[in-house]
Amino acid sequence: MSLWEYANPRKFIATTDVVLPWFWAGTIACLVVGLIWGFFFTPDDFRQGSTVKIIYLHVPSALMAINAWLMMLVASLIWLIRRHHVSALAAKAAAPVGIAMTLIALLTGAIWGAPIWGKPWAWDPRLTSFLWLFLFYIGYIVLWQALDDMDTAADMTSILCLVGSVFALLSRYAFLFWNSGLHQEASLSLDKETNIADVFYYPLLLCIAGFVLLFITLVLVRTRMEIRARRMKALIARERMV
Amino acid sequence: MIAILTRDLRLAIRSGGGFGLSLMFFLIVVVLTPFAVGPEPQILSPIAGGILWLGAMLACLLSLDRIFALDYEDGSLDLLATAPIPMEGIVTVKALAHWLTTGLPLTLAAPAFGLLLDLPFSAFGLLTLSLALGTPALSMIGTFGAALTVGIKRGGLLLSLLVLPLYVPTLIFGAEVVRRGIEGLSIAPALMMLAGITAGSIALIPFAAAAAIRVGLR
Amino acid sequence: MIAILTRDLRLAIRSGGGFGLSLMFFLIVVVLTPFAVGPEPQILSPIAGGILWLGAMLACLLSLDRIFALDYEDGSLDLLATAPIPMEGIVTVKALAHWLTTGLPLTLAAPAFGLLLDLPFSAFGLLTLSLALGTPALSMIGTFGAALTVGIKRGGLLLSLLVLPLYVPTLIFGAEVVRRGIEGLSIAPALMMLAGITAGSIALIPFAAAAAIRVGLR
Amino acid sequence: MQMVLRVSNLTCMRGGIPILANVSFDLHPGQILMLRGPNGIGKTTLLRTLAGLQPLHAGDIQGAEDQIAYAGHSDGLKSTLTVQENLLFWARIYGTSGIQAGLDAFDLMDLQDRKAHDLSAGQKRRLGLARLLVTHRPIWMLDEPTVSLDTNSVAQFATAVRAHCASGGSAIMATHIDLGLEAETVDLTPFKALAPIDDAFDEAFL
Amino acid sequence: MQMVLRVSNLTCMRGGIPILANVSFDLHPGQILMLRGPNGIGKTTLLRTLAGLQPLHAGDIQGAEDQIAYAGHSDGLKSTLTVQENLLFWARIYGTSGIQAGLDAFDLMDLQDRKAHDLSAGQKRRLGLARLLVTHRPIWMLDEPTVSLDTNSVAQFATAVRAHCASGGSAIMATHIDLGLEAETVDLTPFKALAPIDDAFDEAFL
Amino acid sequence: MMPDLGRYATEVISAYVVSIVIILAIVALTLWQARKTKARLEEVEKRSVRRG
Ligand code: HEM
Ligand SMILES: Nc1ncnc2c1ncn2[C@@H]1O[C@H](COP(=O)(O)OP(=O)(O)OP(=O)(O)O)[C@@H](O)[C@H]1O
Ligand SMILES: Nc1ncnc2c1ncn2[C@@H]1O[C@H](COP(=O)(O)OP(=O)(O)OP(=O)(O)O)[C@@H](O)[C@H]1O
Ligand SMILES: [Mg+2]
Ligand SMILES: [Mg+2]
Repeated sequence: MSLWEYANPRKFIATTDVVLPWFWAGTIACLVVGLIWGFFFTPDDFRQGSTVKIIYLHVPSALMAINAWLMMLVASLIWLIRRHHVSALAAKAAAPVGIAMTLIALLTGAIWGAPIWGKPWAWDPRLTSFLWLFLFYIGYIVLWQALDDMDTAADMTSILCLVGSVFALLSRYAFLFWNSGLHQEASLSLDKETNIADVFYYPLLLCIAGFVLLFITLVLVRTRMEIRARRMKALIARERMV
Repeated sequence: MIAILTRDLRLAIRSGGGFGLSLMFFLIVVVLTPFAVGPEPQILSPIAGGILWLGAMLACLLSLDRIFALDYEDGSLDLLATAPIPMEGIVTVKALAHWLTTGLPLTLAAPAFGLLLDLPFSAFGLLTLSLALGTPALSMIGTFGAALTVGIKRGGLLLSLLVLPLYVPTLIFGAEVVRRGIEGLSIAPALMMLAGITAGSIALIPFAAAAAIRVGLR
Repeated sequence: MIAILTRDLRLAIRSGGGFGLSLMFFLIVVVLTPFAVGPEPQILSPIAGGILWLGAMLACLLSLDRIFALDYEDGSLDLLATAPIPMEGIVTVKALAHWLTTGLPLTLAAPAFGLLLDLPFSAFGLLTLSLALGTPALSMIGTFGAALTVGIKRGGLLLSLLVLPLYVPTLIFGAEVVRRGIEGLSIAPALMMLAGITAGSIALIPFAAAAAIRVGLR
Repeated sequence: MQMVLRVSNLTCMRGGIPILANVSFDLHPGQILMLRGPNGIGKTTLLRTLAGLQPLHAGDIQGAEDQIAYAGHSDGLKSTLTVQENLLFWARIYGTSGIQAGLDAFDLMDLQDRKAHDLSAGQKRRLGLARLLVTHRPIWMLDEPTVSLDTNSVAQFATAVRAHCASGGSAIMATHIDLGLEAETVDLTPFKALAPIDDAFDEAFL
Repeated sequence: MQMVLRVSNLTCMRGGIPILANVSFDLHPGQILMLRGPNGIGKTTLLRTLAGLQPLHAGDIQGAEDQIAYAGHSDGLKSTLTVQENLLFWARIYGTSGIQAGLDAFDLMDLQDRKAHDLSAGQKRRLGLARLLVTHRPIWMLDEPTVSLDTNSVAQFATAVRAHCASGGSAIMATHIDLGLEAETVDLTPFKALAPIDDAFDEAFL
Repeated sequence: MMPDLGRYATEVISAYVVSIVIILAIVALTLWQARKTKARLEEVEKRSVRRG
């Protein structure tokens, strides 16, 4: 029995029916425990004061914003090569979750930056990359919506995702070239992993796990939704033909 | 292939302007900028190179949606798709025609516009060089965006949305060449990147764009 | 009349985005500016107001060519012209629909974009006020331009060319309000002029635009 | 209810030159008029002039004001709107209510919620014709109305025209096909404008 | 010179659902095939699939590669180019020379220097058909070719098709009108796709 | 109960509030859309079974 069998929509729905409750439970457990731990039971940083608590939201969401993109890239490739509908729909399902993560990373970063850098926004390469990512997610989602035919939309968005990934790397390099940036300097005490004390580290790990689980859960739910929407569209179309 | 090129150029000229129009748009952006930000040279001078690059990009952008839209609407694209010419070739030629009617005139005219915006004299050569290297990438990437949105009515704005993030690296390196040139810093890396982006887009994007068109015609 | 308004809004939304897209374009111009001119706040801050006005204008401009073009191509405009509604009314409603999908969202979102460009805090209110007063004129004048180019294929660039000079006064007074506000000068005259331009275009342009369309349909 | 449409000595222009000259006819309520003539004789030009979409060069049209529903080569459909939305829009423009008659006459009930984009050529045309019923205008001006219609739909169309005329309306049609309607025929070939006729001020330009 | 075009068990899709199923036929050199069927049955879809503009869902098409000249609902004319320029463009695309045959067959000599924009509907269509002759492709696929043509032009068209077939070409046509051509007819009505047939990988969607 | 957040209280709390609001929003949106789609699909399926 190969992995590809899960590319069958029925099989996919049946399987996720079983595992989804566990994912929900894991997500809620990790997030609640991690965030409460981080917010209430960690000490302040000696330089940044209590703002360091934002890290439990900022870093996990930043990680997931990028990982969502990678997942969409892989799913798009699978669609283009093997043409499994579930794969294309999973890519579609991941985009809104990814954009939410990007938004959290940007907003928490901005809130963090206000006291530390003295202003909410600076044209730092890392921040700019995320703004770029945000724009790209929007273009991707709008392109999905602008095309009526599902297969056409899947093809177009997959091509966009592939080409966009190449340009994402290019842009990242371009931003570094263009502006040396604030992000690194301002966070010296945290940026080197060796400097992250265990008191910060464990709740952070838990939060990262929580965000990963949250992402997976939401993508599964949304993929199921897209599958159903796709089937509904097919049924309605068929109905009309008779 | 040459047939498509000559036809596109002829169409561009017939429908009032062709080469002239993108130039005009460029001129207008350049003229409006002092109205918007104020006419003082100490404000204009440092941003001149950037504004010129921005204007070139926008002039490019404004003309993108017509690369395929007209051919799609009147059915020519269907017919071209069944003609004995690879779609990759069609896409490349279309991008070339677009560059000839926008990028090339902009590049040639840029020094004159630099004058209007108080661009430091030392930067004129660099501006032309960077535009010459960079605008082919703009046309090529734009053609890809136009191919993605072929068949979407009112796709103009969506097209800009898709294409602009892809324009970012070209814009950064292009403007950087001019800025670093003015400040006397080394410009070789930025120039190399610009050339690399252009070469890469010309080599790879035709395949992506051709695939997109085939999908869009269904 | 309301039928036309709701239809246009619905069409704008159906074809992916509607309100969102012009906003996106605005955002992108704002985002690209630092890439072009450099990220230093001391460069950005003084030009922020002007760039925001320029961006609003260009976002407006990009969506103009679709005001009548689509209706012309599919024959709706012929049919509307024979319908029991005065052409002046049609033109006004089209301009209104355009403003609702571009000018209004831009006005509401401008402060957020001001943040990105280091606009001085004191100027946020004035920016919104000047955009609220000025963007209706942009839509109205743009509709006139669109009416003039109805029936011209690939009219997009030509349209920009015709309209941009007409946009200059609005742009000057709009940007002037913000700049004077920052410098603490009196803003009343510029505001008055802006309001005057808007009132004047709303009162007079429908007639000119309607005449242009009737000619264009021949 | 409807006045007589009276066309006298009409000269129509296209591209700056007269195409048809001295066309005269009357259209009475209940009457159907078929315009015939080879390709390029000027049928479309004449209909557009009557509908007020083109200025007339000479002659006189009486009784056309706000009486005409025009249907040209293109159907004026918005491809992203559904059949129902398209029709409702025109109903609201003409200040009429009820699109049911239009849907029924051209068998569009089943397609109501389909986007115009997803219709076949013939289905689109049927939708374009259904618009006529929605306008409640007495004079229909139709430019090749049965293009891409199958025989069944052509019959539906003929029925609709007959019903329209029976209730006091009238219709002018340009077509190359025999529709089996009891109609008067005007062949436009003799009206072809030959040379600049009038000795007007701008004769040098004609 | 031309191979047989062999279509076997073809299923065509539009908008993601199968429209026609199990269509099979052969087209031999010299043969004319008329596709018939009511509006919306799928004639356009079938022709586009054969021309390679749409992917096929199931079945097999042999001998179509680089053999087909397709003429759809729209003519692919550039309205700012003249008749001659339009034709020359297609001649160069297909690497053939001489547009004279096309101009002659559809009586376009007099219109040669007219812009496509300034043609009447029927003249435009004639220009669209003349393009077929310019391609020198053996299989013509025509979607309602005689729309807006007058009787004279229809006869010209029939002559052109006969000549094409006499010299070893073949043609498939979708039309609602009887053109007086000696042709085989395929009625598509029985091939209408009805129910989900296949139990394929992505069954849930069908 | 409440930890002492010092002079950055507004920042930290607003960061948590904003993030939690966005998380809840995307979760709610997802669940709502999923439920709506499921209900509509069931309705369509019932209809098509009835019609055969
Ligand atoms: C003093 C303020 C800030 C500190 C200490 C800080 C700290 C961090 C840390 C430790 C990471 C993880 C780094 C890594 O995995 O390599 C990170 C990632 C990130 N931060 Fe910040 N940040 C700050 C402000 C901001 C602001 C203001 C923004 C945006 C508006 C922002 C956006 C990001 C992004 C986008 C990432 C993810 C980058 C990646 O993982 O490659 N940060 N930040
Ligand atoms: N600019 C121009 N100069 C000269 N002749 C023109 C110009 N524009 C159009 N014409 C001619 O005017 C005539 C107008 O034709 P019109 O479209 O009214 O014909 P029609 O009777 O509707 O034909 P069809 O049956 O083909 O639709 C055509 O012969 C056309 O070639
Ligand atoms: N997205 C869609 N969903 C369901 N049905 C669709 C969709 N798009 C098209 N169709 C249907 O597919 C069929 C395809 O029609 P096609 O254009 O091939 O017909 P045709 O035989 O050429 O008709 P005509 O004679 O009117 O030109 C039509 O019945 C149309 O309504
Ligand atoms: Mg005609
Ligand atoms: Mg058809």
